[in-house]
Amino acid sequence: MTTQRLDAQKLRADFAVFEELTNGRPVAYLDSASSTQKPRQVLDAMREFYEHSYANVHRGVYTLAERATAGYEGAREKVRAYINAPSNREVIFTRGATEALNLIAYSWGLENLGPGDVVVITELEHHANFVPWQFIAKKTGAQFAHIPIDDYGELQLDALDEIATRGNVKVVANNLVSNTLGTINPVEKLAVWAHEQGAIMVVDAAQAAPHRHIDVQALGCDFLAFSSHKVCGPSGVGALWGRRELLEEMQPFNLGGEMIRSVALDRTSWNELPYKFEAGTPAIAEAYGFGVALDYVSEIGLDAIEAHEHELVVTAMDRLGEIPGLRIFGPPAERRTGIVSFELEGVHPHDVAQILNWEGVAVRAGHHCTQPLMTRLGVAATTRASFYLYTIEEDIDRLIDGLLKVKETFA
Amino acid sequence: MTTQRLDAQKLRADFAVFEELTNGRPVAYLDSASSTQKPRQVLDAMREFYEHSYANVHRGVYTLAERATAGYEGAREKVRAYINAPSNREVIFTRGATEALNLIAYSWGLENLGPGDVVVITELEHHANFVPWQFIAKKTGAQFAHIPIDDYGELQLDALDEIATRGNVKVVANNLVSNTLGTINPVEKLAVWAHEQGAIMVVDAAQAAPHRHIDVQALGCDFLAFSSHKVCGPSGVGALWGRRELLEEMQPFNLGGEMIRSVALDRTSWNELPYKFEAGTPAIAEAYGFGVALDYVSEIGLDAIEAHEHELVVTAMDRLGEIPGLRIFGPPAERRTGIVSFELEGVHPHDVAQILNWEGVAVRAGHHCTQPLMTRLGVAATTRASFYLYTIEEDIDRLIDGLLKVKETFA
Amino acid sequence: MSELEQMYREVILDHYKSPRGHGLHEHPDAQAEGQNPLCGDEVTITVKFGEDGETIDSIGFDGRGCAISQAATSMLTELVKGRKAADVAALPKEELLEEIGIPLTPIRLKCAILGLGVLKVALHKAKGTPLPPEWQNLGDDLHFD
Amino acid sequence: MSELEQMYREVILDHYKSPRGHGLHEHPDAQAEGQNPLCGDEVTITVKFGEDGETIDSIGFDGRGCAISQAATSMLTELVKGRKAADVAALPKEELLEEIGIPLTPIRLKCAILGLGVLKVALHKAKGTPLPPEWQNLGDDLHFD
Ligand SMILES: Cc1ncc(COP(=O)(O)O)c(C=O)c1O
Ligand SMILES: Cc1ncc(COP(=O)(O)O)c(C=O)c1O
Repeated sequence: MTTQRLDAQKLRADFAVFEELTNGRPVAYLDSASSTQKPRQVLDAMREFYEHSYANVHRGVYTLAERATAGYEGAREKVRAYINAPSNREVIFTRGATEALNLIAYSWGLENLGPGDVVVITELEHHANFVPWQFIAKKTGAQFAHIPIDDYGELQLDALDEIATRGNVKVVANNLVSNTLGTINPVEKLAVWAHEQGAIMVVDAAQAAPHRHIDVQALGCDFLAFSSHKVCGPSGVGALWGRRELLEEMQPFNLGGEMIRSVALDRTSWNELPYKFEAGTPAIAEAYGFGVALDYVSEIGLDAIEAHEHELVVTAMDRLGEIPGLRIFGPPAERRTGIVSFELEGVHPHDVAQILNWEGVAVRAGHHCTQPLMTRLGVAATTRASFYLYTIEEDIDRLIDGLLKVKETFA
Repeated sequence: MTTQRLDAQKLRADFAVFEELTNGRPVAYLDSASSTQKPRQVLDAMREFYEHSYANVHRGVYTLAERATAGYEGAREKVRAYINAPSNREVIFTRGATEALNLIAYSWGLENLGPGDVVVITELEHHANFVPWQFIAKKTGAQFAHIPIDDYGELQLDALDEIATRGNVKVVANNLVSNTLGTINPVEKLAVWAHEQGAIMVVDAAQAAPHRHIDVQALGCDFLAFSSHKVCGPSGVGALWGRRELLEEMQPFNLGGEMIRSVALDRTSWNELPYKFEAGTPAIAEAYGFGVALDYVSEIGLDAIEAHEHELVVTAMDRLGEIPGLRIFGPPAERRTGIVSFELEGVHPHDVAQILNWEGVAVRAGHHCTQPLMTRLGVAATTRASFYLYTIEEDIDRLIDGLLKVKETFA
Repeated sequence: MSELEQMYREVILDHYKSPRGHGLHEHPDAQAEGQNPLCGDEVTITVKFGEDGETIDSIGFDGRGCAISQAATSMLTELVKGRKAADVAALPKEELLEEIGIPLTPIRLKCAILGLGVLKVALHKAKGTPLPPEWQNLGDDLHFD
Repeated sequence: MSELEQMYREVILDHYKSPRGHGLHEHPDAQAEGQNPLCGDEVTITVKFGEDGETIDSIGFDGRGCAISQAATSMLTELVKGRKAADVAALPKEELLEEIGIPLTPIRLKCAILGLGVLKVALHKAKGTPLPPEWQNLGDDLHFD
């Protein structure tokens, strides 16, 4: 593990978006937690693939189909390696983290949950790891319980004992990193507890996988989901990893071509893993591009990315903390990734973001698809700045200057 | 409606794949029914979008997010116009036709079907419009009935009366064009019959929309699905159109971000159409590229495309018919699109395709995700050649020459 | 300070900081509430009609959210007072947007017209005035149980 | 005719047209069937062991499908006759592929090793020999009811 430093200024040359100047300056793109920009390496590779290796996968015996299949299956192997999964048969391509989590909720949940069972999520889940479980719990009669957070946005694990008394805990679902607060959650501990209860552990790594080493075996989880578009890859694709024994037992989710072994008017049998869960023509070139994106960030190095973002978040928190009337949510910098959510007294986050945009600073304002967390924090929305490998200190300077303008405007 | 002719030779300049020569010749790509090649116009536009208009959609108030949202929603309007839907709120982006059909089967089917109800599909459905209904029928206790075909692969509508006696017909699902035989099915008639029964009419237009004018209002259907990758667009995206009243009443399918109005620990309410059905980050740039692809084929003209493919299929059927031991499946050229499935006596389709590939001819061999149809035809697989706007007569010459080689090899 | 910022300050912030028509009626003739799921803006509107039972005599609102949504609702109350329910039901959103004056992107547009939508729903519920589809889901609860 | 076509003709077509070991035993000691969902190739294999109950004394197959799948199964019967069940269970697919001799793409590879997979399943069921995961689903019916 080499912890070479990362040269963000140099890496920015890979991203065409920074070539566009408004009033002489590129965008200060501080919304990478929502989605990341794409490097040339990924776009070039996808173009090349579309031009010289494109056909439908799996089905053809001709050269283009072979190339397409090799590209698509090669990407599966890259995802496997990226998260250290035992086998690439356990890697399923989905549209993104959301679909991956729905797949688990439907395919595993509908069959295995019932009255007397308990589904446990947390107060800081993204809606993608909250609503599907809430829905399936209602549908099956299972209870829906949540782990509360403390004032730093950290999970209160002492609530677990009480939760265990409510019934048979069957599912524990948690994000490894909170997209609103950046909190790094104790997923390993939860996995141990989940397994003690006889439950499965579902990890939403949408916000973690782009920024930190992921090892599904070390995490000890049963399922893990993440999206390509948050890790420099194209939109429209993501991955689900699941433990083979569980995937084997599960019903498929989407049905159609490719996931079928044989179909007759009266009976149908499923294809083997992972195809059983990949109905229809997949996002072929996008999966390929996802693989190239994983190569791109791996080559830069996840340790270097983590260190770079940590530096930025320390700076950002220090400087934001100096602005009167500004309140930062969540834990100290040591226990979070490169995400800072805050409120500016008396100014709605949408107004903050609008005025920042006039200064070329792109931040996100809203509930960040974490409404239960907003309720807990007692706000309707926050303003969020989030960093990635191409973020530079100047972006933070511009954020701070912009916020001072906002204050001035609303004074 | 201008029926200008189409100059395939000229259009081929838009497709980089034909620049690659093997033994001095480009690929004779005869597998467009499986997936189509992509023109520069689409790839250029997507690249530009990824480089200068990319961010997550809907959520941001900054410039890049506005551009991304405008591009994404603009594509929705293009899809609406392409199929003449009444409103773009009725257009839902999915991964493709398969996911669109699953969405209907799950969201509409799970709530509205039960014992005593009948789901009607046809013997020539693609698995994508067969297996989801078979699955949901089993889950809900509904009957699963099929409309048989005659020896030309055309639907035997006189079976409808008997089917109506089996229970309450609630769903009729049919492809407008068969992907294996090219048969153009009488969807308008089926829609009338379906509505007489109080059933919904679901149209799988995956194989029709790239090749013929589609007008959902003229078809009189309730749902219609198709995929981008079969109409010169990127993989990973497709569209579902549904009648507003039905979509409004339906439960969502995938759950998560963006499809939510509000989420609390105890209750959740859905966003308005179409967002209610688009959970999570969608295939943003791919939806945009899909729209550009629809522009591309619309500019060439669907009438011109249809006429071009018709000429090709007439030629192909004439010439294939001269090869001894070759049997063509399906209807005469007048009642089909640019698709020809056949068998060559004594040679398995995989061997046909493999030897053709050595000659640079790309055809598909297999069951084409229509196993019930294969059973009806009494074969395990067929060889299929399919055409699109870039197909030239020379491709057919090479197919014929290749087949003669196959015969020679297996003689 | 850019021209936009200037306008923002003068037009929007004035209404935002001193909203007209703020506060709800205790016994309203018409009432509705709605929210913008994108940003959590919320608006409740109450109306009292005049003796003809048609003319908006008094209109009040309560809400929370961004300056645009709250200022636009404040402007709206000035715009519709004294008008007939049927006229307000047919009021094009462009009329309100003209009042607001600053260019709005599609996303912020939703904030700006939230109050108008809520008012149309209130009138629809009380008077049966037509409600174009784009407003029909405002304030509905589309539950899954 | 290219070199590939030449080889195809000589090696594959010879076995395809005159398969060795064709036909099933009526009372086999081991039996299994499998199919390749991609192309519909099907193979059934039956085995009779010698007196030691371990050595493959006789092996027969029936199937339909492409030349590669059927020819490869024919070659397989020649390859394994007289070998012990445990050895065949451990037989690397490369050994069979070498027999076949022509380069195969991943997709056609599945055709080529279908028979080998079916044989491994048959031995696993009869003798409990180890079955690597990649073969485990062959012939299973993963139904939804
Ligand atoms: C923590 C977390 N989970 C899930 C998601 C959903 O990911 P996607 O929208 O790519 O499906 C996101 C991103 O929005 C996220 O930040
Ligand atoms: C008639 C028909 N229906 C459905 C599909 C499924 O489309 P997709 O694989 O793009 O989801 C196809 C294409 O394979 C098709 O030809």
